[in-house]
Amino acid sequence: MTKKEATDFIVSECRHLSEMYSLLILTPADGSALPEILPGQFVQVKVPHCADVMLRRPISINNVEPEKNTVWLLVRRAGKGTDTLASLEAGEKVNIVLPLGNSFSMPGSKDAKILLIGGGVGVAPLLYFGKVLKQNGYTPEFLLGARSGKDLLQLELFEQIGKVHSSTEDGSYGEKGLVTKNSVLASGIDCIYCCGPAPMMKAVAVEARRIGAECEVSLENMMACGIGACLCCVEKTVKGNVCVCTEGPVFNINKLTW
Amino acid sequence: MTKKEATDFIVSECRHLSEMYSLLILTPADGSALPEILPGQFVQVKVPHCADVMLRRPISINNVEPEKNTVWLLVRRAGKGTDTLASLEAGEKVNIVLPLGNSFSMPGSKDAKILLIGGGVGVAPLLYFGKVLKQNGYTPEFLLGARSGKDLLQLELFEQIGKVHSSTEDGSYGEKGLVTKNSVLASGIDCIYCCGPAPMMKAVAVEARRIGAECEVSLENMMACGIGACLCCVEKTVKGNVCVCTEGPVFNINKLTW
Amino acid sequence: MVDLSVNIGALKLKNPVMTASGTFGYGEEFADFFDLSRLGGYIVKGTTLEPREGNPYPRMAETPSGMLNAVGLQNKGVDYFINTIYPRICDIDSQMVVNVSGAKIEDYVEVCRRLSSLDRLEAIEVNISCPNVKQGGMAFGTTCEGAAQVTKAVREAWNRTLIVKLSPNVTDITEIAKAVEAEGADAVSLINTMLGMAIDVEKRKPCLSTITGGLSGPAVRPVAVRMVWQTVKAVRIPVIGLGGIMNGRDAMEFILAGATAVQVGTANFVDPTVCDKVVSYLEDYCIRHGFSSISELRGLI
Amino acid sequence: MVDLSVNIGALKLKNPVMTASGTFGYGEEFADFFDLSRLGGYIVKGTTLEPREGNPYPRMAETPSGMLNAVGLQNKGVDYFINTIYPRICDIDSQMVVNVSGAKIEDYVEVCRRLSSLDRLEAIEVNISCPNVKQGGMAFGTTCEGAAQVTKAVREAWNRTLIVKLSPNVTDITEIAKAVEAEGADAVSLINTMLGMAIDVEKRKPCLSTITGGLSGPAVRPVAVRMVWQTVKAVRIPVIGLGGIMNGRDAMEFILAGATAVQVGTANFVDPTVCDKVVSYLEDYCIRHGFSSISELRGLI
Repeated sequence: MTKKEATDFIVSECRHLSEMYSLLILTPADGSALPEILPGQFVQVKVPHCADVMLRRPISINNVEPEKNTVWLLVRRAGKGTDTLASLEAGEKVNIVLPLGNSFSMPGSKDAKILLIGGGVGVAPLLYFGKVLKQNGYTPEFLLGARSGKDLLQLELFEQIGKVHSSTEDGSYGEKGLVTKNSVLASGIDCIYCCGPAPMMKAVAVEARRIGAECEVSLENMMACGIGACLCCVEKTVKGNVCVCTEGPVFNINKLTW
Repeated sequence: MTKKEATDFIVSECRHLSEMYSLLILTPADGSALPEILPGQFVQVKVPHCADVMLRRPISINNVEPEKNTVWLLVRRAGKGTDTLASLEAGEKVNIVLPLGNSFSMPGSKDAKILLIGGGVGVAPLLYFGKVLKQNGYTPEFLLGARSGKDLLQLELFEQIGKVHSSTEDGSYGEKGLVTKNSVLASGIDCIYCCGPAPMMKAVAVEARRIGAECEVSLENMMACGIGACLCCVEKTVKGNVCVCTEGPVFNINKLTW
Repeated sequence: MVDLSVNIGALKLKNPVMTASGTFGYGEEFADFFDLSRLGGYIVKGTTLEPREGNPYPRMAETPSGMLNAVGLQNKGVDYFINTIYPRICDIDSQMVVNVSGAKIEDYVEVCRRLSSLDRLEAIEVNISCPNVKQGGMAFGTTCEGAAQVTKAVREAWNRTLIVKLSPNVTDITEIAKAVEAEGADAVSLINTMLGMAIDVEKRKPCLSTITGGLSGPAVRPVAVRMVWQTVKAVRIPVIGLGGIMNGRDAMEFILAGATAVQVGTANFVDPTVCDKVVSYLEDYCIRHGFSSISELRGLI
Repeated sequence: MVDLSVNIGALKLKNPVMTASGTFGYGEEFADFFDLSRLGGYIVKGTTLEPREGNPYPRMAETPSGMLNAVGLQNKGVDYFINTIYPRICDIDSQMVVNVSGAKIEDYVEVCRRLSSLDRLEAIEVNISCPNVKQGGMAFGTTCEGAAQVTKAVREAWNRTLIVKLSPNVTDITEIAKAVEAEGADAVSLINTMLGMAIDVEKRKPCLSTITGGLSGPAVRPVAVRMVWQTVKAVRIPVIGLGGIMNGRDAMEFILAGATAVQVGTANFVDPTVCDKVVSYLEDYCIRHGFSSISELRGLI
């Protein structure tokens, strides 16, 4: 397993995708090479100069650009900590612990029909995973869900990787309704990888079982340490309570008690 | 007494006078007129976005420019709070409670020989007081002390108001030694106004008594509220413990137990 | 229109927001900043039989999300309060509560006796939990016997609303609360400050002249909310919650834990207008969540 | 060259910096971040006789300068530790200390008996102060009788260094410390977490599945420093200080208050390399202030 490290990063760019979402593009401050990062892994970011925020914030890895030595973090404003992160400016320094957690497992066969399902900020890890799948000769497709069309993030980037299906609650883009009702699920999917709000992932898990597809989900439990020391982020599994930060964040739904 | 207010100010300029000192020039964010501010009064500044700094920081008023509706604060980096304040950038917003405390009292007669003695950041209130004295037909002179010549702050501004004497410990500017040994004190001073480190003010008080001059000093006790509610900033006086924030910061040395 | 009014025994408050003793002076210090009639009540600083000089400077140290203080009940004594201060502040359109402190039980009793002459004073808060005085103070507040003795004696001398302010520096605050309830207290307020200490490592000296002092501020809020929640389940009298309330959200945390009213303390030092904002927040919260009265939210977890 | 070594009973530490139980896993979780041999000692997580699943999620909430946790002693039990974990970590060139927890006194004793087979284990820390378990835990730690009983029983089953970890949720921690000293404890460590609580006011639900949990972090440091200072004056055995140490300065605060060693806890979550930095700070401090050994600074206020 790659050695974990606590490294100072420099914000090379902070793109405000919407009032809720920002994309942070970061590179190691000392110019050192990024460690190997697997799709599905996450980082723990120390929030700089922010009163009342002591603990790091776990953020999943949205993309890695080896050629530029940068890592992308998609930040959703959910409180003081993430607000501060989403408001960082180019040139600012942040300390990051990485790489953390396990990763999505590769599909059994190259010609498996693969669907990556994302909702809200949950699309973040799927971009990087989709890119890696494609690089390895797989043909991933995406199903992205959101409340409304304008909430669909990084669409153009996903489209560069594979076919994109989408569902919006108000029908303003793609099919109307929840992702679990999207027609693509009826097209004989073999492997599903899902990241999003817990209710959505649970609904996807049910659907996956129904259509007999393999299914992995990426959980976002609250964390303190991110390295398996505090035992705060546990999820109940068939093996009992396990740390999402070390045994996860990616779990095969058969390991969960959903 | 002027009504106190808690007002948002905008930093119109932050001049870094040295690695230890910055000058903040602030104006009310909503464009409202500054309240009447007397020389010797201070403000309580809420330190923005700074972890571990909850309480406001008391800063004496260095200057007021009615024509520009700005107030000057001379900030000495003495910890996290003042570091953050000294590093503010133009355009940033800070909440300030003002005007606080009493003020220097005017000399009895216009032809009194007046000496304003300042050390370190203690020179701050003397600039504004000197300006007001001059405007009212007095002829203030200044005695500024520092470790070395480069630590003497705002010299040119003081010189625009009145004659400036100085003492530096290394003799690199003005007379060598402590302010209490400066020859100007032998020139028949009637009124002394002093602000600086406690040991210096105590030495000046002794000297004032020796030469029979009236003497007021401005104290810098640690404070929480700044408005006489918490009773934390007390100084022992002939009347017992009194709040420096309301009965002071300016005291006639005869009121103190020095 | 939301009903924010609450009752503490016979004491009627227009809203649950009060100011904590020793953090709001006599109210008048804050008159420049907001309309004091917005307050449910204001608790004036600890008053003793004789004038007290308090402890030597330094009396304060900032700590992470908190502050230590060792003021030591500096005040000019009950007679000065009655003759000089009360006339100045008795017209404020809000409930005045005097915090009564003492070193001996007889002192508490005598202060109450003298305060009885003030017709606009409907309630007192008896402080048996001040950590910054050598005798009395917290000593009474850390045993059921001591707390009961003071309450019993004061109850006989004071027939209007009696609030007893409890110390958090105990193993089981519910036992102390039950003891003062049994002696006739109309309400309990908690928590007073936690005994703490800070050291200047460069000087190798304590930060306070008294070495130890009282810790307040948001740092202690989780302990305060827990103690309020436990006490509400242990007694039938109203519980007034305080400890690190910095904004309306924090105040609501105490109300949801079961507090009938709250006191804002240290926050007054950080933002002299905070109490006004807390009242607005509570009203907005009720509207936003569809409650017609603040009482419906009490203990709603 | 500065001498940072200290002794806790017969236990020799190369420096006073240890890691607090439950915040450093089994040490190996931090091996990527710094050389573990830099540690004076590492205290592995609370170990019980039987495996424990701990409490349901959510188990953690962030509070001002602190965090609440309600892990509830999740661990795989003493036999798993002995057979699987100990062999993996016993070669770390630092003093290993196992934190022993239990619901019944017999459980504490049996865990100690089994741990006696580990020849590289020179010390245990007995946890009589966990606020997150229904039986035992803090119940033992909040009365002199309970604390004495556990200590007495464990003392008979464990002849190497015995540290007892005390709860801050008491009226007078020095009484508890004296009680465990009288039963043969070689040292006391304090403070464990303070019982606290937080509420999500928008959801009107407690933040923790257990409602209450243990508060740790810099918020509690002033209380911890005060209790260490009081305890050092009350007992003759060494006192290990912990509670909100985030950096070397904070560690020095405890040493100046009289602590022989310190434990870094919550800070490990914020900066996994913090312990390494604390050791460096202590050495630099001694040089900067002209002390040849850390022991000269102990209690120097």
